[in-house]
Amino acid sequence: MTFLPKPKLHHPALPTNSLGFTRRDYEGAVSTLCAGCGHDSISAAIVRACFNLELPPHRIAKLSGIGCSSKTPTYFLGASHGFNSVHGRMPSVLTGANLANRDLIYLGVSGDGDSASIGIGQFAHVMRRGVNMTYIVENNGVYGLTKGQFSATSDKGARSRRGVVNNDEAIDLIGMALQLGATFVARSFSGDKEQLVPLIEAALKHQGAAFIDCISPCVAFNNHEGSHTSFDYVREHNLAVNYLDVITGREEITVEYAAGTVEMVKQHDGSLLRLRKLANDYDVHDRIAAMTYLQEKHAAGEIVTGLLYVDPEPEDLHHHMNTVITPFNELDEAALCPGSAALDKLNASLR
Amino acid sequence: MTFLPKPKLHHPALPTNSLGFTRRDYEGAVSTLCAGCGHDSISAAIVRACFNLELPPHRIAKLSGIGCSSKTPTYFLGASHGFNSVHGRMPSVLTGANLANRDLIYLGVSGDGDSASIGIGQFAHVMRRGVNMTYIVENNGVYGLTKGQFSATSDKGARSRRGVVNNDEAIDLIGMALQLGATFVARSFSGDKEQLVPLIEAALKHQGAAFIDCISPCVAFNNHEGSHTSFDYVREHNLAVNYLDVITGREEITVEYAAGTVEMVKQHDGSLLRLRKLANDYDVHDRIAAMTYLQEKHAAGEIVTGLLYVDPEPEDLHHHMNTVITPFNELDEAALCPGSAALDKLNASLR
Amino acid sequence: MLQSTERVTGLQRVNDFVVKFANVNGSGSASANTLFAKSILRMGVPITPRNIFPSNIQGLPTWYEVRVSEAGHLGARGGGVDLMVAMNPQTWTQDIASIEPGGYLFYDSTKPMPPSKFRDDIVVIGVPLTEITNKAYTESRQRQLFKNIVYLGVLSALLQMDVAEIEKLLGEQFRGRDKLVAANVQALHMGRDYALKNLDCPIGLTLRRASAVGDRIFIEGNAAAALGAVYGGATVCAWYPITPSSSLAEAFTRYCNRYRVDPQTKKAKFAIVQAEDELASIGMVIGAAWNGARAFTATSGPGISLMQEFVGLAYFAEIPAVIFDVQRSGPSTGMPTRTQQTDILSCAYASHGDTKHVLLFPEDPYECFEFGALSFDLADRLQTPIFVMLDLEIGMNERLTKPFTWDDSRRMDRGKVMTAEELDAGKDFGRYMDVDGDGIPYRTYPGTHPTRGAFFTRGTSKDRRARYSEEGSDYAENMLRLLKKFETAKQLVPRPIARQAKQPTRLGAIYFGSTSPAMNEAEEILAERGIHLDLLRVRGFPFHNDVKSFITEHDQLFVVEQNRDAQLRTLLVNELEIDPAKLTRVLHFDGTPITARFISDAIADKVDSLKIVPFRKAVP
Amino acid sequence: MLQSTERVTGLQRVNDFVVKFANVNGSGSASANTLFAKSILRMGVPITPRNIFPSNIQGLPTWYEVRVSEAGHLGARGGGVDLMVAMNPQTWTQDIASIEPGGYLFYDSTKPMPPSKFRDDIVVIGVPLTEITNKAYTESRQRQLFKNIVYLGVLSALLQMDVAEIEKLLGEQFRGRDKLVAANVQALHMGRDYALKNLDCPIGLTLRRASAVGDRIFIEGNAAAALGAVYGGATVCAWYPITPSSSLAEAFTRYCNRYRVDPQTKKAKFAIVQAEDELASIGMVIGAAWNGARAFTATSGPGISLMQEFVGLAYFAEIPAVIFDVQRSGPSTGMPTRTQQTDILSCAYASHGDTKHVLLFPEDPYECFEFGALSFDLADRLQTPIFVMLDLEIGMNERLTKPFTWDDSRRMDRGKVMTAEELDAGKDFGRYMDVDGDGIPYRTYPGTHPTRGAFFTRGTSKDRRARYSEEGSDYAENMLRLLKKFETAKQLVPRPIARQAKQPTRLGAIYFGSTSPAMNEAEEILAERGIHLDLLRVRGFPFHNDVKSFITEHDQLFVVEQNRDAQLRTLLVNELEIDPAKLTRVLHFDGTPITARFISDAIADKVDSLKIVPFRKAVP
Ligand SMILES: Cc1ncc(C[n+]2csc(CCOP(=O)(O)OP(=O)(O)O)c2C)c(N)n1
Ligand SMILES: Cc1ncc(C[n+]2csc(CCOP(=O)(O)OP(=O)(O)O)c2C)c(N)n1
Ligand code: SF4
Ligand code: SF4
Ligand SMILES: [Mg+2]
Ligand SMILES: [Mg+2]
Repeated sequence: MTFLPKPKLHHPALPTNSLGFTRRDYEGAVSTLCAGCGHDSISAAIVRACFNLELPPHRIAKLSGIGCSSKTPTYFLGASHGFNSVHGRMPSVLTGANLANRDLIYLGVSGDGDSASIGIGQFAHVMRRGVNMTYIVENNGVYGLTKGQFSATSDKGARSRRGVVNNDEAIDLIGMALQLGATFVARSFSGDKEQLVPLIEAALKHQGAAFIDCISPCVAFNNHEGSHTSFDYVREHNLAVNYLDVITGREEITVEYAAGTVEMVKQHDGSLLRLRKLANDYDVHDRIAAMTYLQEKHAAGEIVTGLLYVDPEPEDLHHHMNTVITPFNELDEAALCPGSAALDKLNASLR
Repeated sequence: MTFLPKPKLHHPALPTNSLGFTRRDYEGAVSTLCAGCGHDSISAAIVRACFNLELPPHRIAKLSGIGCSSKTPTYFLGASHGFNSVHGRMPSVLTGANLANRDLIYLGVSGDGDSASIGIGQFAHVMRRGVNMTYIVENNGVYGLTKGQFSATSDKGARSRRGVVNNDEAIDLIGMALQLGATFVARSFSGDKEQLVPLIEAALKHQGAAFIDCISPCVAFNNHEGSHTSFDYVREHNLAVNYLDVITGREEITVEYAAGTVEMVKQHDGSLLRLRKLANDYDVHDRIAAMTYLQEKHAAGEIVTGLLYVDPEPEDLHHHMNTVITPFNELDEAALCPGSAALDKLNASLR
Repeated sequence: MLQSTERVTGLQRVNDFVVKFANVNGSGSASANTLFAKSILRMGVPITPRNIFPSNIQGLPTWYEVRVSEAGHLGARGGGVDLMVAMNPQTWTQDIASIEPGGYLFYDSTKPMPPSKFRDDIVVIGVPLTEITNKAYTESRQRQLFKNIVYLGVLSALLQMDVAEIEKLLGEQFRGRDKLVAANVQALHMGRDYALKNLDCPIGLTLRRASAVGDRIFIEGNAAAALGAVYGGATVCAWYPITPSSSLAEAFTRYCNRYRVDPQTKKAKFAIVQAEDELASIGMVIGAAWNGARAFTATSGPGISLMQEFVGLAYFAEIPAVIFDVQRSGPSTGMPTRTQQTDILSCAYASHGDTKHVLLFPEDPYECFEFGALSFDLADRLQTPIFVMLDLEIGMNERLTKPFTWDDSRRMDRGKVMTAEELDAGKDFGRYMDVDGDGIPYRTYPGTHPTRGAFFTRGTSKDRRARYSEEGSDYAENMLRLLKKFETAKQLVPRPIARQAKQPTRLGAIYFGSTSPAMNEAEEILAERGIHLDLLRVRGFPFHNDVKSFITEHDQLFVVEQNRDAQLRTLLVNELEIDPAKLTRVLHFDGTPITARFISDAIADKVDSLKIVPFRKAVP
Repeated sequence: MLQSTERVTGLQRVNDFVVKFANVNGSGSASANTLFAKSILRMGVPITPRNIFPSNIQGLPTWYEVRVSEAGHLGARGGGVDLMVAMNPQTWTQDIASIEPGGYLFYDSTKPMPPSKFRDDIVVIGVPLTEITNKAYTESRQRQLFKNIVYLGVLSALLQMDVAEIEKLLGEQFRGRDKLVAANVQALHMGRDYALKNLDCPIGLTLRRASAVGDRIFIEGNAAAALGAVYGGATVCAWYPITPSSSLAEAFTRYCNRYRVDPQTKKAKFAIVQAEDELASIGMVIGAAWNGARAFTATSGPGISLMQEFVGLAYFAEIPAVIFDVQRSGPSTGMPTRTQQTDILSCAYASHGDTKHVLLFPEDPYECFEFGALSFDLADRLQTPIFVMLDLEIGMNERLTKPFTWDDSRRMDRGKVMTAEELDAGKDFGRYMDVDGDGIPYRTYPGTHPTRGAFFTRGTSKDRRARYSEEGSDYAENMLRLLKKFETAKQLVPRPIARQAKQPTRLGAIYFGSTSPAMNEAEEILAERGIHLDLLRVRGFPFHNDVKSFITEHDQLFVVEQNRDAQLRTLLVNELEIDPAKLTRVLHFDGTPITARFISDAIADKVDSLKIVPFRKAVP
């Protein structure tokens, strides 16, 4: 199937930002994800954040791995270059891109399988290098694109649609990022625009390694719980043929809750998430405290959301390497080639 | 070069354990590491621990990746099967081996490059799976075998022999292991037999994922500091030819210090390590507290040593999978093959 | 009523036509379509279904093509479809275009389409499916679900299907869920009754009970291969999800839960690990095999790429490992839901350095089962990785195939494993010594003996007793022994299968794997056109000597493959020292399954061109 | 005194012999040995040194072999050594054994060896080195260090070397460290004086000033390649340490610090990342190249295996990437410190799926520099990965080579990059369209234009405008265009270099890379034996048409390679459609560098055997 970007009719009504762009100019091709997929909500939040920040779309480079989540860069920022790389290795591609041109804004989009399973190694190293980027994991706790296997962020003890039980410790990417030296670490929920959009804006402005773990319910494969008390033809049908034959689109799940409070979020399958939004007086500058807090709440069965830690003066990879301000891809022979004279001198020293 | 295991002359003098083995029976081929390499001290400690525990050498399987550290399994337990696999991927090989025969004792030996750089992904996943093993990282903060490049455990700001500076956050494998659910987590120093041997014994007895991060000074490549105030022909010589031309063996570094105290250890290059040995009243059963303590001491420039955390009732991978007690490699056709009758029934169901 | 822009007399065919369903992914059509296919089988008429699906979960177009062929042709026929069941407005235009002249279009006429939307050379059948279901059901999800059954009911009338068979199948499929059975049967008749009342049934395409199916079974290759692994004694499966191989590991899980749980203790005689990636899955397989368990992984192209280093280690350390490669279009992430035979080279010569690996090429689910089990004996016997080369076409489509058979007296061949007894008896053990002259050394399992037979496993840098050595002579000696072992493998892999043309010919064709049914049909078509071909189906690599002699016995051969670079031909030329001029490429590589029409046309063309062009140049 | 078990008249040779040093790793011998080699060069006599070292850091045996050849033969000679400097008791026996009859043995006679330890057909020279140094120095580390300089002093007398040259070199090596210079000069003369006093100097092997070196320079291939990358405009280097490639990335670091730091701002016009592994290093290279920087990685076999998936992505997404593969013995972890040409296939067909990649084969440091720079132009022009195939032999040994040259008017060829201006001018942009008919599409750098020229990069599943597509026709069209692009590459890679035999012949030899010097010498040896060979040195893949014609013009060709499986021959047969019977394998694969003697003997044998065996079978 070939998908053309949807025509961008410039609604006179639509508000424009100072660059003269409407929100439409930050959108991409029509999404081919399941109706109600949390990932689409995140794409929408990215569109909004970029619009609000008045970023020139073409100055953003969007990179991803492989997965439903990694497909999303096609569905936002149509005027930006995008790179759908290989599974679990987006961080290295983004690092290289960042080195080649320090002037663009780098947005990495990945999934929990892409980043926590196959990709945990590159995830760890891109964080410790302090690459200037916004790295978003669209975390649904499953492998969506390959039909519902566990990812490394799936809860221990969880049961998949196929009845398989997960016995491995769940990886909390937030804890990892904090330990590995990321300078901006946050968590949010796909349906919480009020919280997510500002976080993405802040991450995009952060001049270092910014990581957002965004919980994003999967319509198709998170619905294994016996949530429907009444007899449901569709569920029974799917169970009987023992594969996902009918997937009915759902409403995206949205939440709104105040800072410092805990919200119970019902997922499509009826399962509950206990989201705790950080209080306003939470100290975002203490890395160790953040880790402890995170662990304690986790032990209490709560998922902390909000900005957990930020270093106001991050140093990025270019800073460490003390590179020239001109993007490498603009340097010419004069700047790069030592020339024949230097070569003759070198030859002489090799005799 | 071909190396034959050194002849095991049974000194009548040598004490034997209840199995009738002397310590010699737990040794391996002659080490080809640099004289004074911390790794050799660790090999000696392994030999001692196995002797003390009276383990039948052939019931131990030793696996490693690639590196000087990963070479060491040749130098201990000559009567055990060993597997020098590929760089950074020993954990997966060990996991598979463990599944095939739950009755053997699995000892994984690796380096900081092998486990924290290329291998951090497999390291993370083997810990979260709770594979029943003793996993020792011989941590020297460099790539020994490839001549002194940084590993992911090198301190930020460190300067290599080639004058390259490390700008990446150091990975603390202990912190990782704690976060990833390892059920036995300890750190020690190659030269501290009093501490190391009992730790290895405890790890070998632990019926889950046991991890020991063992600091192990590298004679050859840790000597970049301007430690020698007096003029040193050899150092000057090496600097001048700008590669490691002369490596002079050193004495292994040994330390002895009391629980609850801090010891300054001078490395071959004169650089200092601040080792803090856990106090006897330290609570080894609180994972979160352990992480916090570790982080705080690290912030204070101290390296905590000792047993940081242990789960007295670990559940290992076989437990999770509820596998039969017979090792898989002993199951025969009768146990494994459903036979023709079952097949006919199946055929019938497929028409 | 039969609605049509012009008077068209539709195709008249009995038990020999192609029906294609155009649906939307995740709309519930899959099981309805399977019912359609299976019920025809129950009528004794062979069919072959094919899923054409996107790399997506819900909402994108998906097709289900069913070839009905009493003659028993199981390959894709090629050309247009005879009956298009167009349930997806998104793809309307291309679906209409794909109908054979005189073919039939069946669509949901709730909102009737304007004549302009049709073709004047097809027969159009409209049924207001939405209207019908909306009347019958209130809940939207039920409407979506049962609509599929309703159109199945309509088809049963149009094609004169035995509705009793469909009802029986519904009963089997939803056994124990009577409420669901009843509801489905009701929906089925809703459609059937509507058709019988409002359309003149049957149309020109009809089904007639036959007995052409015999005792054959209907199953996917992936499931068959998984079953083979169960029968072959595999205990450890380490895998990483990837289309189109995931269903192999998942089927292994199902079968193990059925056959491998100890009835008393309820404990598992298997371990299945979903690894973190393919480097880990192959690593686990190697570790388990090194330790004496039968282990395998299932993957596809990208996984094969990631496994290269470990495969080189296994080759050199001589560790039995079984790898099921369910091939898809490559390279890179490729087209995950398209079929190809495109990993031949990357498997045969997997890893840097000098390596050669054993490959098996099953043609259908039956051989997937057979080779699935055999691969573990070969791996143990040869102490080397064995690649079982499936592809999406065999792996993920249900296929009519011979019933599986098993000889209960068969024993696992664990190969040359030295036991504690033999060691005690003083048998000399050197891990990499060629004691028997077949290039295959002896191994010991870890933990075998307190003082003897232990060795240290390394990639290389070792001597015949597995001691550390960097001596050139040790290295070269070992490399040559490995070649000898590969020579031994020739006799152990499944022999090729030859099929003589009806009359003597100097032309031959070589093919393998999922190309089989299309090739067989093409051979018949070509024979009718007066082009006679001897056929050779390659089933294993290294090539058995029969392959070489078959090539020598013919003047010109066509190598039929589903890839761009003629990868099998490369192996033939390189390993058998064949003059490439003798081997003409016939290549199909757009990701769709190769068809009889494609092969016969391609070969016919080349036969003509060969007449004029000197052999040396006779390559596309 | 010359001590010897019997009266032996030693070999008499001037400027033409082989000296071998047997040392212990990390004992400080390396720089002494280099001084020995360089000072001979300074005398105008060509030499070629070779390190034979273990995969270990300290304490294991290591050898340094120096071939002195005024005639200019730079390949390994093969056979025994003429003078053995035996400084390592560990390897005494094998060192003694490796001396040519009539050859010389020089050892530390502090504890004199019993006659039984020698051979009666060699000349033994004993010098109490330890005694001498222990007398002169107190500190053990100094004793160890200067012992090497002392034996160098002895050699200077024995071989009649110009000691002034050695002193000059010491001055250069330790410039600014006068104390060190003085100490070394002193040690040098300690040994020299001892020899002049106690031994009758010179021995039969002597050096005489000549002018056979010319303006050639002395450098390692890895350093030369790194310099090429600097001149080629590479700004991003992502690597992972692995022997024997590490010194390439490390040399790049040194040269960048010298040539690429902005004098004003002190800021770096380069970024070098030591990645966490090879998957990451190639990923970074691809990301950087996608974004318009010139990027490369350096690795060896195991890294090549790990990069397979990413290389497939780069092939399909058409991203310029340069990969220096410094080959070592494989597969698996292989023998890291041994040389081979054994990654040809795994690079040429890297990745699963249908792929073909461009390879360059430098023969020496000069071409390492030249191809090192060229590779970046090729990568940008062809928008595909370029493999520069070095090996340990060229990469890690200092080699006499033509001085590097650079044309300052030369400009980087950035290939087809569409600019903002062109886009504004309304030039139609479609990422994968074949506008110029050469199979090479246009690309844009990210961030080029506010509204035009942006595209989404994918492995596959795309159409010519880089839009998502799973259409078979789009896939096939793209695959065929990539083949066309590969066809274009033939004209761009370095042409092969042919060398005519002194008399017309129907025999030819094809070789590449580090085999060069040995092949050239072998050709002379064979000519003397009456076997005349035309030579063709392949320098790039895909093969230029000249390669095909060279093969067609000869009846029988020898393909000389340093691997077991005749990997280049496989490419020749497969890509040029050559009858394998025409190509006879000459294979050397024990990890040591191939020698003139090996090649000439192998070819001579085969020429004989060819006479009796019909061509079709003429393969080992
Ligand atoms: C090397 C490789 N292995 C496996 C796959 C198959 N694969 C594609 S996406 C995916 C998992 C995606 O999960 P996640 O990252 O969580 O994304 P989601 O679909 O859940 O958003 C896998 C295993 C692949 N494309 N490449
Ligand atoms: C795939 C691969 N890449 C690179 C190498 C080269 N290599 C061998 S050992 C090593 C690093 C070893 O460092 P560490 O694990 O810390 O061991 P140490 O030598 O310091 O004990 C590297 C990079 C390799 N063998 N395989
Ligand atoms: S499968 Fe799950 S993750 Fe993928 S698109 Fe559907 S809802 Fe989203
Ligand atoms: S290089 Fe370092 S790590 Fe390796 S053997 Fe020597 S001292 Fe030990
Ligand atoms: Mg996911
Ligand atoms: Mg290390």
